[in-house]
Amino acid sequence: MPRKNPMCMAEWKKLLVLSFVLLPILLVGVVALYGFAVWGLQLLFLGPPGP
Amino acid sequence: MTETASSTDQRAALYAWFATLYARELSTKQLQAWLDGAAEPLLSTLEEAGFATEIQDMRRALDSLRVSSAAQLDLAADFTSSFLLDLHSCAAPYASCYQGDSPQLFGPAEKAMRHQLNALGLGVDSQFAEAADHLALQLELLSWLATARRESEEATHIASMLQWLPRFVSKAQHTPAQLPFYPALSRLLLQVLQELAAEELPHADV
Amino acid sequence: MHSRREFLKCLSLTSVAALVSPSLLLPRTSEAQASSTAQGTDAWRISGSHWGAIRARVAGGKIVEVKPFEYDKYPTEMIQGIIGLVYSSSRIRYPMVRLDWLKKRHLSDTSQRGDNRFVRVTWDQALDMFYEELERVQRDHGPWAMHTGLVGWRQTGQFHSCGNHMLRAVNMHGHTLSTAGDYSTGAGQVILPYVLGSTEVYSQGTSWEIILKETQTLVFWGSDPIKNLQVGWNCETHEAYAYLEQLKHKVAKKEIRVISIDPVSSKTQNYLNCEKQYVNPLTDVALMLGLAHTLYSEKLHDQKFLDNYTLGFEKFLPYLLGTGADKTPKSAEWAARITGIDAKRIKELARLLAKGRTQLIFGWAMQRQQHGEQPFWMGAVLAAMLGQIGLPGGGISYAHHYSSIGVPSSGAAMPGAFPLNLDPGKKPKYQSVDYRGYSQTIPCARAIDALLEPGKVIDYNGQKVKLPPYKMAIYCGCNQWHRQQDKNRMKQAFRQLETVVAVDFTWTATCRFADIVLPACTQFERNDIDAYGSYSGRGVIAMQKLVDPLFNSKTDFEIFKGLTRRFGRDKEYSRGMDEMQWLEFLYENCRKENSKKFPMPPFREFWKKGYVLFPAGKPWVRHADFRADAELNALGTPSGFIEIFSRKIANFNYPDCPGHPVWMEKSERSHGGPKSQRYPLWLQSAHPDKRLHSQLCDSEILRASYAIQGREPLFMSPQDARQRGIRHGDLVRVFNDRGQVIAGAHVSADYPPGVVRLQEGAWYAPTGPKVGALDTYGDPNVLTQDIGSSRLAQAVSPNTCVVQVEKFRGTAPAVTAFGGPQEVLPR
Amino acid sequence: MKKLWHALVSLFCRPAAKIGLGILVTVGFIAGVLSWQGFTSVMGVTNSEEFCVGCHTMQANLHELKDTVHWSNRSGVRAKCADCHVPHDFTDKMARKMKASVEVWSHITGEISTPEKFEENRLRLAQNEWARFRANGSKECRSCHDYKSMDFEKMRETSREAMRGAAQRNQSCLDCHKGIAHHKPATGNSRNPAFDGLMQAASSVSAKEGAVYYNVFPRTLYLDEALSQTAGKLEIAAAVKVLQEKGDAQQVEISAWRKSKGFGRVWYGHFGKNITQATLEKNVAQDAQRIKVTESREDPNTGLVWQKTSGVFWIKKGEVVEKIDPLWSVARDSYKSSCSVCHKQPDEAHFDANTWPGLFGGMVGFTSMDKDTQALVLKYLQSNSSDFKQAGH
Repeated sequence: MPRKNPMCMAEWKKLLVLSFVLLPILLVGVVALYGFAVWGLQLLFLGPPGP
Repeated sequence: MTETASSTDQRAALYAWFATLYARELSTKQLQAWLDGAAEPLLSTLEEAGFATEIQDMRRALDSLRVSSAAQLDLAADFTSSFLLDLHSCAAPYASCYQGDSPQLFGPAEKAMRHQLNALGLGVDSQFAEAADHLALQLELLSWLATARRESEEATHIASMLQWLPRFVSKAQHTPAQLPFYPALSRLLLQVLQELAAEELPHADV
Repeated sequence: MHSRREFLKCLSLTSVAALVSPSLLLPRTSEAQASSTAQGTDAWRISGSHWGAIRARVAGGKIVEVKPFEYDKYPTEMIQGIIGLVYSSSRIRYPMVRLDWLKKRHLSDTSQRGDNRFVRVTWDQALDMFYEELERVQRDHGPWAMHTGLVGWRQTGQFHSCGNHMLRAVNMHGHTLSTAGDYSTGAGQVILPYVLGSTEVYSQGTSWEIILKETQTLVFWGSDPIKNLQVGWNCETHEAYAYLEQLKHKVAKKEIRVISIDPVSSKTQNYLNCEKQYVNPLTDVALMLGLAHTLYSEKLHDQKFLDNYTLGFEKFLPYLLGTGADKTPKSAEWAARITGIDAKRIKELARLLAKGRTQLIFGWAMQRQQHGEQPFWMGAVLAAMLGQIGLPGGGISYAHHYSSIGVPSSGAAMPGAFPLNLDPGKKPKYQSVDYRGYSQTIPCARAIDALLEPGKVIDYNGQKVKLPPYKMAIYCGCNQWHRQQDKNRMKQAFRQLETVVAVDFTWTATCRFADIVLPACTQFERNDIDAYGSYSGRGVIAMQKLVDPLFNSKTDFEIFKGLTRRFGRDKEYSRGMDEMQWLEFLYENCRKENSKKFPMPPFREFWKKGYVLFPAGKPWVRHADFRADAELNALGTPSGFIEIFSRKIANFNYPDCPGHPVWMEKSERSHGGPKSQRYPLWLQSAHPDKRLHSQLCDSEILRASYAIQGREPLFMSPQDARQRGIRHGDLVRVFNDRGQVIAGAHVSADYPPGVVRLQEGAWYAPTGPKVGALDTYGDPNVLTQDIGSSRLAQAVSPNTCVVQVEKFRGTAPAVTAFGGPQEVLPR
Repeated sequence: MKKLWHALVSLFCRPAAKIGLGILVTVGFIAGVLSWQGFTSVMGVTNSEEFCVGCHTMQANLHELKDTVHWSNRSGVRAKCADCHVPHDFTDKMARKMKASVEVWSHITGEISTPEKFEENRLRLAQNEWARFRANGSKECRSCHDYKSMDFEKMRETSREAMRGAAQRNQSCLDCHKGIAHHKPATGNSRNPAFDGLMQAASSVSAKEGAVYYNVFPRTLYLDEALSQTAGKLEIAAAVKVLQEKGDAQQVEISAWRKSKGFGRVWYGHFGKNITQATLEKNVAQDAQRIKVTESREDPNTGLVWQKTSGVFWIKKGEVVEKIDPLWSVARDSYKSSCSVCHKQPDEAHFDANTWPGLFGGMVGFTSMDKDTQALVLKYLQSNSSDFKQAGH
């Protein structure tokens, strides 16, 4: 049984944080931003979505 | 088969025969059968059984229809003026019309009849848009009871019919009908039912 | 006897079996059950009628109880006739065709009509024949030969309104002969537009609230609201009774003076316990002239009003004062001789009218007589001389006895009806408009003249009308054999008709005189919606079907859809919608129109609840706007002002209707008038108390409460009865040169000597088809005369009628009214 | 702050030393799948009926829906809130979801928290949705109801032609079918909608000088070009001759007849016929400078003296049309449908022009025509009465 490498542990932690915390937040954030952007554009330039 | 027919089946057939005559006008085909003598055996039997006056009247009507150019229409007009107009001018064939002081259609008798049919698991042909206390339906019920060998119910129902039938029959004698066919038929029906009521109903000979 | 009892044993089963149809009883299949379960629910449902809104309990598929709708505080007992109406033994149960017509079609022996035998046919056969006749008449003759009986008081319900169905369907096939006017207000609705600029007879009147507050003297002139407000054109609310109750209290406390000018003590007079002023029958114009003369000679008239708001008083004055051609002043003394009222009393009355605020309320009976235009015109002149037209609680009204007029309008829109006209852009199958020189429209009351005097040219309201001898007549929910005068003349006329079609739910005389009879269901066997309150616009009411159509009857919608199917127009006719879709459509349109002011729930919610009510409207004064500014709010008369003298009418040069109101002797009149030597009693045929015209006459429950020995009551004075040896409850024969009826004597002190009453709407019940046959029930129209009111309106004149009465001796023939067709002659 | 930035940079940028690339990618993939799954679930939940009516303000709307065919029908296909109210495309859907923040806000502030408040706002809210449907051609409806898949033959006769026309024009469903899933808001305008088309037509008419035009709706007459001094009212369907146009105003000449009795305020189109054209204010009617009287004649039917008059006035531009027929066709339809509810309506030519007001006035109370339609119908009847028709009655 090889001893657990603290470095390894840290990397794993980071990986999990990145994958399961930041990524979803980012995903929601980006989509929300996109949504707001489109809405804003609709308000200003595009008008309500067409067919 | 005729030889072995039970008297209950015979009664059932006789009720059904009356019911047919009260339900609707005779069609051209039916009338032709009558004119061709299909009813003759039955009429002769009834004549011999003592209903001679009535049978003679019916025969007289048939004879005059034989020479009529529009026999079916003439008889149909008689049917209409005998049964299809209203209480005052014809013999309305509903038990309700002979109950109470100011008789109306769909009276208590109609309700009772509907209950009875429901209880027996029977319904009325939807083509026959009539009140349940119509004479033809009462006769159909007798026929069904006879076939089902329910003699006591049959007897009870005959007794209840005999409470209003005499008044119906006497009205039927004074309708504007031109031929004696329907007035005679009504007298015949009354007498037959009275006979059956007078005699204890024969038991099924099975 | 042994053999009789043993008869069954001898029966051959096969001989019977051959003559037997399949049984009518089936094991309870889903089909047979469907109807019984649908009807098996026990429920309270809401519906409406001319007699008010009702709640009806349906149990076991039958209507078992009817009570008034909660909102109706003054319900009429007539709603108790509703169950009897649905289950009446006079119901038409099947489509039927007259035997001789069935054999020979339009070449049948028409003298047998009304006394012939019918044959039951299927709906398909009946509608085929109906359609074939439409084709034949349009093809062989043209539109002038097709008469569609104008509909009056059909059953209520905006969608199933039977006249609309008949006219839409028949006019989809081809053009027809039209009629103008009606039987109730024929003279009034023609004369008043010339005088007051509106028909008035169907107009909203000054609100009762204002009358109660402002009026000091209230005159009911030949008007009986307590009796007549029981019924309404749409679903009646009976709201006006609340005001009449207040009026009664005010009379008792002497806060208002109410005078009933009437030959008889009316129900209203008895209810209010008010003053009564007797007047000889048919002499109202003379009384008005006497009053006018007094007003003028005593300077009690309002000259300023006459100058500012009226035209032609100066042309009327010579006639009134006797300085004109006839040299007869129409003084109180002159009037006294005609009216049977003391001259002193006439003068008193005139002074009373001129003192304080006076509201005149006229009924319609006065104009249902020869020269019926005159009393309504002279009434307006009298009111103009009093100068109170347009003031709160003053002036004149012609309709406060009708459909709760005087209850303020809510202002809400009411639901529309099934379209009577073809849809825009659609043309009838037969487009011919060739009337062969005959008039396209004739005054309705002259419909019988057209058959008896074909091609005759008559005067009518400034026009010449050429009467067409039409060949086919269609009556739908319309009892022509009740409303038309002089039945024996009519009998003669009907023989000219080749084909008569009648659509109704009960065996009216019109059905008995028809060739094709189609059974419609009653309004209680279909779903509909109606206006609640014709004038008050109180709400919209659901008419929920109580029971399915009985026997072979159908809704008018289904009947005429079936007819239009025969020429491929049924989809256009129904717009592809069924009953409920139509109701939703009519309701939602109404909802849309009301959306701004009167929010209504969506259809389904409404249907579940059964009604929508709107808030009360604001009290209102008739003609107030005209009085405020006669120039901007001009009346609809030719000049815009009240026309005491009408040049337009004067220019017609009608001897029986000159340019201003005049008193004219009648062709017959009691109390010393023409023909009174031979027939001394005036017969008034007033609206019945416990019927709506002929509707509900077949209700046995209601009839039991007023009939005498099963006959229509003849109301008469104790003096006249005594003179003739008649006692209350006796059978009497009422007769004149035109006919004879049997009635039951109802002797009452409410009637003065020389006056008798048979209520109109009594079913026609002749002993046979012969012209002149005795009527066994008491239909006054056997005795009334069929003459036009004048060349102007050509309206009915039933109240110009004198009769003699005697005790009926011998065996009275049985009543033939309430039944189907029958043969009475021995064969 | 800087530390956080550094941490983030190191988190993202420093390569993994110990974990294999495969594992990284796998974990990343799994995370991606889970996140996407989570995202769509959330989308699904926020699209569900339960979520929509979670705020009680929407309860009533759902209740209204339940009464309609979109909730229950014989085929069992049900439209849920989101089917109609949320765009189905990703981009538009996301934009819509973000817009919902306004709804969250209004829920928090309780803007439509009671049924009464909701009713106050119903029209505004409906208009938002109507605008959206107008713009996208009712795209959401058409994901179920496609013109291409419609069998016009199976439709009701009356719907058929309307739907065919709509399909040809590729029309937006909501143009006609408003208020099909929820109650339709009360529109503030109870004017007969048939007038709208006429008004629109009038607004685009460029009048020729000297030609005759017809007024489509009751209008104010002015004395001056600036349209500041009122002279009276120009009645519906009245004929005017346009003299000139200046800016927003038109100068018109009215030629008519008036009665000599009274102040002569009411002007009529024909001698002796009570068909009103204009009503003037008292001082204007009496102003001999403005009003020219050219002829006087006695009316044989009343004995009143009528005067032929003319006057020049100003009206606002864009209120008249070239032909009277469209007005008459509106009137004819109204007459035929409203006056046949109780009886068959008489022929137009059955009475003369001066008899019609009396009859019409006596019966119009039974109809639900608004005032302007009444005026138009009466004028139509008078103008097509026996006085103007040669053929008999």
